[in-house]
Amino acid sequence: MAKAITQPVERENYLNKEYGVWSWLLTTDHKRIALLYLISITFFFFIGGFFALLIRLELLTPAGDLVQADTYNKLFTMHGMVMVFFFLIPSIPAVLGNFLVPMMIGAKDLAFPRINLLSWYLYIIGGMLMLHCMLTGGVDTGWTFYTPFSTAFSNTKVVEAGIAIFIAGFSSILTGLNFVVTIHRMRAPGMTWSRLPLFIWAHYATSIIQLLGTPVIAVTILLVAAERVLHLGIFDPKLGGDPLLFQHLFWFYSHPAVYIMILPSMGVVTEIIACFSRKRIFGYSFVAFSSIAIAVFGFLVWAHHMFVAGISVYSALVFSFLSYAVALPSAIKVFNWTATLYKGSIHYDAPMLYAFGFLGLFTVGGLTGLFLAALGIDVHVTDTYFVVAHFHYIMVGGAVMGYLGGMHFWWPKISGRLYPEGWARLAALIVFIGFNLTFFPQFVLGYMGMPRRYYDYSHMPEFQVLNVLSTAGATVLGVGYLLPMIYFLWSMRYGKPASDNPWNAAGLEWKTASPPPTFNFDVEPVVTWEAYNYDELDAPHHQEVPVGR
Amino acid sequence: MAAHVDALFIFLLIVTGMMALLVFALVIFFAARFRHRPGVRAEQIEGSHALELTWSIIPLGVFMVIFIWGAVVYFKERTPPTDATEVYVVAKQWMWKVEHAEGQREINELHVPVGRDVKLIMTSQDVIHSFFIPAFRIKQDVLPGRYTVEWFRATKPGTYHLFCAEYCGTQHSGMVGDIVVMEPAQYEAWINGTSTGPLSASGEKIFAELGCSTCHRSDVQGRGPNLQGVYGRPVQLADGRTVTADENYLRECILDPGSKRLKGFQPIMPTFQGLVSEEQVNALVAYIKSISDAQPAMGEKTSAGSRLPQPLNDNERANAQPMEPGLKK
Amino acid sequence: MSAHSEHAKSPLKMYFAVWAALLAGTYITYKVAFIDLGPFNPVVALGIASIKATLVALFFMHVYHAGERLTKLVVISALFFLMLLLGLTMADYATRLWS
Amino acid sequence: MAHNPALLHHFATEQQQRNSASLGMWVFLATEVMFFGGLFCAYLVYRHWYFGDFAAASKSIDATLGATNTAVLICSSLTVVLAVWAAQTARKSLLVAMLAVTMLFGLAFLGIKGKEYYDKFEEHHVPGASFSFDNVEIPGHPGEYAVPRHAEIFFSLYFIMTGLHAVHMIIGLGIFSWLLYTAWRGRFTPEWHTPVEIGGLYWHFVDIIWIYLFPLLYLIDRHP
Repeated sequence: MAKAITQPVERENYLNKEYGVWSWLLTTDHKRIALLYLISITFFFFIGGFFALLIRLELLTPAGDLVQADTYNKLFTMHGMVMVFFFLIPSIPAVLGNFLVPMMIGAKDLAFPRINLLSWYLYIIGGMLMLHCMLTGGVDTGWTFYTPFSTAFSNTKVVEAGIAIFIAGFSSILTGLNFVVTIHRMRAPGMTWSRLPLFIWAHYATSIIQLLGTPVIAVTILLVAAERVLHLGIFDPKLGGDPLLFQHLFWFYSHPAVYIMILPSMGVVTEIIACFSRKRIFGYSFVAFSSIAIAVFGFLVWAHHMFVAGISVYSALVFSFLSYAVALPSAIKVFNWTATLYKGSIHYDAPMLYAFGFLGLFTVGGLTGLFLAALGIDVHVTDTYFVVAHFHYIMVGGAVMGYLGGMHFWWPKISGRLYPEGWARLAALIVFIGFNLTFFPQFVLGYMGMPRRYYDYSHMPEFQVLNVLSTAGATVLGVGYLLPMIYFLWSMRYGKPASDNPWNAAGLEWKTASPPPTFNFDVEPVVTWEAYNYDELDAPHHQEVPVGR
Repeated sequence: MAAHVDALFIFLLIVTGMMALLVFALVIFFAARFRHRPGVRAEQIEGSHALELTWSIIPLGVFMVIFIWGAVVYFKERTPPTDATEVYVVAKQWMWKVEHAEGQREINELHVPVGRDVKLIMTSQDVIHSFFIPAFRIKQDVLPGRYTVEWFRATKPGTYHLFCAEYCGTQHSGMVGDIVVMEPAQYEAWINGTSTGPLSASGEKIFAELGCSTCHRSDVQGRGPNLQGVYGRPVQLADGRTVTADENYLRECILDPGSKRLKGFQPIMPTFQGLVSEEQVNALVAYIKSISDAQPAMGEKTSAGSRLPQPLNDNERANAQPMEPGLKK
Repeated sequence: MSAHSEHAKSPLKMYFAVWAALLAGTYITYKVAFIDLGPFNPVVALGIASIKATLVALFFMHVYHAGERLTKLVVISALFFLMLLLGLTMADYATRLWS
Repeated sequence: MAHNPALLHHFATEQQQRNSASLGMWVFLATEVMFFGGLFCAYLVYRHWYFGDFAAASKSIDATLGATNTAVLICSSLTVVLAVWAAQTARKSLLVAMLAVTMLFGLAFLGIKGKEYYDKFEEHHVPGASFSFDNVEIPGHPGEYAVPRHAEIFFSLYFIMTGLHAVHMIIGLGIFSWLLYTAWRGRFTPEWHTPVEIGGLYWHFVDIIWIYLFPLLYLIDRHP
């Protein structure tokens, strides 16, 4: 359905306005910063993915034969840290959010462009420190940094990794701060809260979590570093300190952090489903408020990671109950997306395939969350491969599917070129199959009792068949992730030029040029229509009226 | 216990399976039925409050059933029967050290008889570990500096996996072992063949060696409280609070005497932090528990070959009331 | 013109009054700490601290005169999430059987 | 209204720019609340567990120095608010003077703090290998002695909480040096003095944190 156009003369846009390294490294243009983020998170994604492949290869056989125990421990630790802090958390907000939030609300830029650039530099400093840490020995505490192992027993580079995450956390806070202020202060005339695309609502909710959760893990990491370096004992059981206090503080951020990853992805999928069903989203206000509800309730459930850690039975009950409260808004979203398809006019372009994949995988991930929130079952399956499978269904099946769907959907806007549709559909299929092959067997492994973070399972060789399946799936998944990178790069040079609105989609970002000019709109747009006005767009004699051109 | 967990698990599989199938079927049906056809436009639907309420309230109801069921199972998992056989577990990088009340010590193995409730009283010497027996569907983190407890009742003889489920360093995946469940007669033979005297007896010896008995006298109220019958009772602390004298309380009183001192006693006890090993603390706790009368169903234990001391007679019981206020020396 | 034209009269008097109140609060906190009020010592100390903090926020940080509710909303939500962190964590510590 | 060179290109009006900056600072302060919130949470847990030891350790700190420092910070808050008023009403020399006085108060605070730290160092109350807190009686419980290990937790919290607060003070001094320079160059006008306002917000916030730290750390159980 994507329409290509031939343009003899290239207009001035954000990509060709200036050339040279400094025009990128000193840019304050949110679109260029988004591309800087795109390059850097892709780099970290493939580093994290490489670690994942090594982990899966090690688990092909029960014996620990590929790498040594310490190496394996570092591999899963750094896989987790890189993927969580340097890929998933910045992924959609810092790339697609950075690119689209100002355009979708009709602003020229984010409220604080220089702070936006600063947050990329902080990310890079944190990332370089992480890289240095990995190259000079790495860290083996698990991404969770549990004390007293991290403070008193691990002899790896805990402090360096902690500082790297601390700095990256600042970058995340500043991104969230920029979004909140931008969404409050920079909306174009007529862009009321009820006309905002749901992508914006999702990013607003995400920013709340980034702002209020991240500082807590920042100070927690500082406390771990202080205990390790300065011997200021806060969690030290030798002094009478409580290691569980660390877990409380850690999960106060790290549970909501899951919603930092999944909420923007939900926003992307909402846009895609609306566009490719040619419909207004079913229950707009319910979808919008469920984002906020997820952000708030997300802060009430953290101790469900600690049901067997030694917390009181009563508080376990409270946290289990509240965990079901946060499951509800997610369920409401799934039902509303499904209802949106009803009586639509559904197109099967690659972004929509990713959205379908998201729906399926997120549903499985969410429903297995019900198992984990049920206290009696959690005792058995926590810290096993059941949990590993569950959170990969949410973070990879959910967040990464949404991220890739969004990259395809907005690629014509970002690059001004069309990606090859056939290859893209193939890649979506490969990712979906590879993902399920990798992670579905892990649910079974988990219920059978295979603990996570084991590099050697020669004591229980009966687990091998499922592990082999999982490793095979990881290989397929790896191919599925390489493909888009290759054809996106290819399309930058050889792709057909994209029209301003190749999908005939609603939303202000499609009413400006592809790629957009530096200040997004030539004149400030005035919004006079509701979000997702596909009825008007598909009217027989609809003429696209450029606003802000 | 495994049966309870599995029943809930199967219920959840059915319920969530139905939810998932419903969503998948609808998505696939809509995607096929309403695929784009030239000339056919989508029908705009604003939403429906009735539908939103329906698909909020029905899942919420289902969630509450799951929550309550899960909570009930959890309560069972977390409440050891009072007459359970007690086994002390000390975790360290990277092994499990097990001490039976009868005095046997094992490493990375735990022998238990079939059909008897077994309560594990666990602590760690270094980092956090987690005692996980998949076949019994139980798991509990083992923390440094305090006790955590879990229990099970094996129903079928055999050998089962024991895993450490909380990442604990280099050889985390080597911290595995076996739970050997034996027929009662076999177990009897095993325990008698390897016994070195009950744990409480070695506790008694340590109690004497460390000089505890000079203040904590068993006949009269000494400078420290008489410990006969303390275990399992609510005791009043110097700061006015009342706590139950459970294993963790006894442990804290040995390692940290100042923090939860009994009402009516001077703060004169030195700390034993660093002077006694985890195993010695366990033995002391086992000894103090053995001189308490809060050990119901003693008969079952004796029949199982336990050599725990007999319950106190009435005369001793009269002396064993140290927790009342105003009994200052 | 300036957004502050609403304060037509000089706010100096108010600033000095708040300053005096803050200093008085500090003095009282310091003195009361040496009097035995039983369980009320921390209550009084934190109560005065909260009054002082509120005075600073309302008058020195101009929350009281903020033109829109948004500033108040930010303050209230920060305090709300802080209470969540403290409250739910303490819910665990207060109900642990062994303490 | 004449076009102000300070109006950035992506804002439509000065009002929008000013409101954005102020909202940005408020949102940042909300994150700061949570940052210190993690520390308050740790403090609350251990104070609940080890009240007597915390009281004894708290008593070893000089409360008079703490109270003096509170007064110093309150005075600095007054001078900040006067500086903002001076900027609003185009009183350049008053603005410069008030910013300078604020910085002097800030330095005085850090000086007193340094004296306190030095005392703690002399008394071996700095956690670590040379920490010692033996035979210190728990206030109100004669003959009872604080557990040194638990006192060590108190001093760990004391140093981290006051230390991070001092770091915030130092950052504040950095911001105020820039404000002072810019004010001296006469850049602030009644129409545009947003940096003074939001710098002031930051300074007041650091003051508020101290208003809580003072009773929590210095005055746990002082009465005889």
